[in-house]
Amino acid sequence: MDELRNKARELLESGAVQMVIGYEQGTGNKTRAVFVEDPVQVPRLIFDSRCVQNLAVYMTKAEVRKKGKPALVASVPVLRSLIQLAYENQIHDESLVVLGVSPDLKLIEFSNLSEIENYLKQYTLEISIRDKEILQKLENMSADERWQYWTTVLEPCFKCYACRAACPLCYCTQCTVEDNRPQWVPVASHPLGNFEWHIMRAMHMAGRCTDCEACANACPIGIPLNLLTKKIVMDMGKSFGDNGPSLTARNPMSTFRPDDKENFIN
Amino acid sequence: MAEFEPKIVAFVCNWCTYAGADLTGTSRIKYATNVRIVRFPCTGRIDYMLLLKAFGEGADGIIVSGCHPNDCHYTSGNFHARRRWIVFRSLMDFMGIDVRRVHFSWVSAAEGAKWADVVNHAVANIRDLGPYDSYKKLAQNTEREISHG
Amino acid sequence: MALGFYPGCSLKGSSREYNESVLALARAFDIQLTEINDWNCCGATAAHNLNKDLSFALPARILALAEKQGLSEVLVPCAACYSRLATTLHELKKEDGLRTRISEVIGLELKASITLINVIQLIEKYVLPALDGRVVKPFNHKVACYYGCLLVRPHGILNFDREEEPQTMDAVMAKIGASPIDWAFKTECCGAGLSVSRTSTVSRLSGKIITDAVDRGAEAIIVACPMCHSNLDMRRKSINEFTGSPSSIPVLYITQALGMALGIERKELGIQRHFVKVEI
Amino acid sequence: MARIGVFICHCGENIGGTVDCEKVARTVAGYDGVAYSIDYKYMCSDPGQSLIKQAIKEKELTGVVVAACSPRMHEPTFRRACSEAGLNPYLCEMANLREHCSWVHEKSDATTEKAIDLVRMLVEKVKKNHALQTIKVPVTKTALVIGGGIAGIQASLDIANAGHQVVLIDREPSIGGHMSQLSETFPTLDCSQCILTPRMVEVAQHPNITLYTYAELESIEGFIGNFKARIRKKAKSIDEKLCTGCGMCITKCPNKKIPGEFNEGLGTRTAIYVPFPQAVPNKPVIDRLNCTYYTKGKCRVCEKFCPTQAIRFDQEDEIIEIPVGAVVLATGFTVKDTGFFPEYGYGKYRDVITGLQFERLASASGPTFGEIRRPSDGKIPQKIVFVACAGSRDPAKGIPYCSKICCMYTAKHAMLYQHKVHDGESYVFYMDIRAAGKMYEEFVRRAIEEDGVNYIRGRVSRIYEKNGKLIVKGADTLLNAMPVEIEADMVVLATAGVANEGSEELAQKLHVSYDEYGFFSEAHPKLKPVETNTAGIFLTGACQAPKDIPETVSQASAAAAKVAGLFSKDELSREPLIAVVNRSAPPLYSTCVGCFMCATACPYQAIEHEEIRDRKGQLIKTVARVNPGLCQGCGTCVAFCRSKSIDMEGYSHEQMYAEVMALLND
Repeated sequence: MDELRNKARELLESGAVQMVIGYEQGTGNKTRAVFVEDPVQVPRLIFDSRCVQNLAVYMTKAEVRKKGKPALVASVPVLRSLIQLAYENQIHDESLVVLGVSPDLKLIEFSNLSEIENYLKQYTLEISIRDKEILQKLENMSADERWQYWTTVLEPCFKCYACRAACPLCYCTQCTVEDNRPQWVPVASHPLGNFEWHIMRAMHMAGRCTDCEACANACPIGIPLNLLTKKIVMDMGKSFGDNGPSLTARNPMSTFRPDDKENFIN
Repeated sequence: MAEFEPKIVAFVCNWCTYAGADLTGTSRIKYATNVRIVRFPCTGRIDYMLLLKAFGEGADGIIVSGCHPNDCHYTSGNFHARRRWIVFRSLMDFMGIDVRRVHFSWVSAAEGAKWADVVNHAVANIRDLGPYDSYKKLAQNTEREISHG
Repeated sequence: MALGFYPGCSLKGSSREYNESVLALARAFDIQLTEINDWNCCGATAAHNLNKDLSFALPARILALAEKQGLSEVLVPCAACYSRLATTLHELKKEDGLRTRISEVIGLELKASITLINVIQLIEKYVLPALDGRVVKPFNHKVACYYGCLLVRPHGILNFDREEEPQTMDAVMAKIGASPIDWAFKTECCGAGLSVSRTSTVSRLSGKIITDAVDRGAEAIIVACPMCHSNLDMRRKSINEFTGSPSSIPVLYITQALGMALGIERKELGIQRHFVKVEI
Repeated sequence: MARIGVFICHCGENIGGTVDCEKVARTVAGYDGVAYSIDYKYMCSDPGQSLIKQAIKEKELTGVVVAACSPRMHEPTFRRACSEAGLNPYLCEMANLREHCSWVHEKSDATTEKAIDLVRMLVEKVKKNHALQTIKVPVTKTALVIGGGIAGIQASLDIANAGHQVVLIDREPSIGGHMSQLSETFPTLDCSQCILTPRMVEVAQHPNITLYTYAELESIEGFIGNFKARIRKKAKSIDEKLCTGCGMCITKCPNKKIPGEFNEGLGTRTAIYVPFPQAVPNKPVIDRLNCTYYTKGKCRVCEKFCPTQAIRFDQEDEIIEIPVGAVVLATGFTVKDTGFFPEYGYGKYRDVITGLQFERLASASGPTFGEIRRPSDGKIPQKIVFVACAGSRDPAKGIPYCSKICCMYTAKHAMLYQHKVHDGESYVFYMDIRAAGKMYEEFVRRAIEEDGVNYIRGRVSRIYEKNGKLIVKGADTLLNAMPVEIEADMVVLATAGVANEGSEELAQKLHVSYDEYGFFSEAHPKLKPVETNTAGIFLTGACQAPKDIPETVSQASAAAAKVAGLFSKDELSREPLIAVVNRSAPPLYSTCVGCFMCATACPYQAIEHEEIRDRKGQLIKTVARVNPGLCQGCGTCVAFCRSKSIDMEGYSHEQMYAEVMALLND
């Protein structure tokens, strides 16, 4: 904690960064993002197991960018997102200073993104056993049961797009749902539209999702929509050996192997 | 009451399957009338959103077909498509969409007879499955989008 | 170091000296060889021409027994047995259907998980690494290493050494002070398949092998196969009659040559059993 | 408001017999946006076409749907008709009522219903069409020919004679390639160099050809009509302008024992050398790996004796950059050496040689001045064995394919041997004799019947040396596999023709595809034999697959014709049906977020980075741009782009969407 604050202060005072993006105590037992621009505000910074929001999302926000170079408090899931963003040309070494926080809450300093990439090698992206079981349970259902499940689960969605806003990788300046030539996805939140939105979102995450769960955490009505992306992450691993973000090569959906296996094309 | 006639949309590539279907014609091989072909330059161009749209608009079944691996006119469009289908099909299945209604195939420009088989097989199979009511129900009371006109 | 051991019929009969020298070598480098209980004929070389299933069933039973005994790596000194077992193992691994069928035929569970090694592999793997300082009587003779047909073929299955121009035996012999000659008959046929039915053919084929080895100045022929040995050694009389240029070049198993270099008693290596006196 | 004209063709009975065309016309007329709808017996006929043209003018149509045969058949016809009537051709679409409907269904309401659907789809699509202009790409009328063998020479001369500039590069010090090494050529037995060298000289003297020998392609970028090639001119260590090619340096060079490449190692050369007497250019280069000065730091004898002071020890490689419009790959092939064959002695027997080495022995300019003498002791072999298919057609140990030329040159070799060694005995081991070609079979028969070459159908299992003889063991499969053993003095292996070392790297530099053997792949095995999958890059000769001289030459001329065709216009126009990344007003500029994950989806490297800057040159954002010269219009990137920022002309999101909707909403 102190080492984090000290580092933050040092960075701000030295002018190395214009802002530190981290977590502070929120209302109730919640934590929330804080943007510290003035060294005296540094004490607001905290970090503990409750800090799950993926701060990498701010790296692509224009209003944050125009404030100058930030330092970002980043736990493993956030680090993954940063690497993916770097691969997608959204950030580079000069874009930010990373204040890494290890799972045992130690401060780790990284001088560049490839150091982060190396650090992450010990945490290769894989779906947790618990999640695997949940997915398995769904897969064991009959198609109709699954249909029932999803239509019921997605029915209450009212397209607030909090999931999109919370996802560091949903940074498109114009999302396909706002594209009306043609209107790919109905604007209104009716069953079909909801369904199409969530399928499309999952597909857009294919080979990119880092399973940070920000989307599900953000959903105001607790739709387990990260099950879809988890399913995809798992498929990506199974079908194409994808094992998470990389600075040089993670693009399973726009690359191929001539011997990709499939059992449904006649 | 007449037998159920499924509505089937076929998304095919221009160079192999579309040409193959032309050959079915020139060789006067007969097949079921239920299929309407939509012509794409390449399977690589086929957008999975269009499959959803087809179901949303009341299709009972879908055929997706293009060049055999290594035969792509654009060398690799079908390889990219194949990956897309692997992921998308698995996701559809995971969400309970009836993947038995989506028939994928490779049909080359020389396989006129195969095209007829693909269609007849799909039609028979989807006729057995009956109309895709569950999806139609989902689509009900969905106001029509402005951009059709 | 513990290994499974499948001697096969030759080593129990016509080639006892091979058996003896293998065991002697094993002792010298304390390698425990556990013989497979109740082992049966490998089916060489007739079975695979007569009945495919039988030709798989016989070796399969041996493999199954070895598995049952909990053996993972099995030494098969006889080249013919080795070839049959390896071929069977290869087919069983390739085809699950065959595995289950054969396992029914022999009435034994069959995982096809065994690793097989021949004598040369044994030497490379367990002897050479421990050889330093053990050679007391360098085998300083010109030798012709004769691999025969079964040791390196079919390459697709055994993938051991270079099928047309094998080198491993030569390398081993060089290690114990011998100078292997470059000759042309390393993998030519000795006529084993006809050693009973058409002895004249054996004499002709084996004759050429011996003549070339002798012409190129070899003082001994080194083998790793009972068939090769019995043809070149036991049938020497008729061979000599056939070639008309009698030769007394001895034929040694590589294990015997090694044993001699290590200073193991000649008797322990069964050298005295040869028809052609070993005077080196 | 769209004003679409629909024209339904009966195609005589072909459509009319099965589909109720009037009904289709009537129904379609009712759709909104359809201003005119009519059926007619033959739309492709002159009256049919003028019907369309007339309607376009009179009804002021904004789009046309012709419901007739397959667009793959008549789309060009009707699009031309439209443009003649002043309507942009890309506002015309075809509904396939024949191949996809009338020919595959019986006459029935269902069939007519389908016809109506098909037409409606296209009506809805064409509403979303917009006028397109064919893409014009400027063409640099210079061709880069890589490889100066007969293929490259022929291609260069043909292109140059068509009046275009050619840059010919060869990595060797001289052009000529393998053909210059050959003695006589089958089936006419005319001397290879006699027919080749005049061509080589012609290349050197041709005003339109720039020749760089001892040069290799460093890198290439760009696209059809607009490549930029960087060429490495390896240091020859001489000043070519001063050098007169007198050859003094060569005679004086003390380092004379270097095995010569041109003689396939059967002869020697000096460190400063010309590969062979008729070399073009006939000026020496210094082989730095073998030159005593470069290896030991002293000598410089050549420098002392050079009458024109042309030696340049300090010369360095030079990289030159040249714009070219087309590339012709003519890098040829090589043959496996005898070391590849364990059963034939791993190359340890000096008198077991390759066919190419035999060519040198048989050649008047060779190390033995055309006498067949064996390498080991220079004796004339009395018994010689030729082994065809050495490595070819041998999936187990060699190459699965047939090297194609061996049957013929082996027959030639045997023939030449018999002509030169009258009392000699020659044997040929073969699998099959493949002598398909003009006068080829006759040629082989002549070898067998007139020159008494012994052909044995069977393979050679082993060759070994025994008291000065090469024992060749094989089987005669025509005498039910009877073992054959020949005591030969010399053996010639017709070793497999294989791709050049490093052909893969070259292919990757040029983004052309290559097969599992390293040969370059043609764009279509039958219909595009000299094109590659990269527009503007052509191939010819044995770099595509082993082939003989006549075939190579005709392929070279074919490639040249393609290049000349490409160069015949100042601009090349291409179908505008390609992908485009959208552009919009500031501050957005484009919905593309520049993730460039589409780049790997493009088979043509057509996706470029475009930097959008403000007036001060400040970088605002980097977005994707599709290079219209490279894009072939597969649309893979379009379906991949998450934000739908890439769209495709002719198959746009709106068009495909409209088709699907039209199909289902009724």
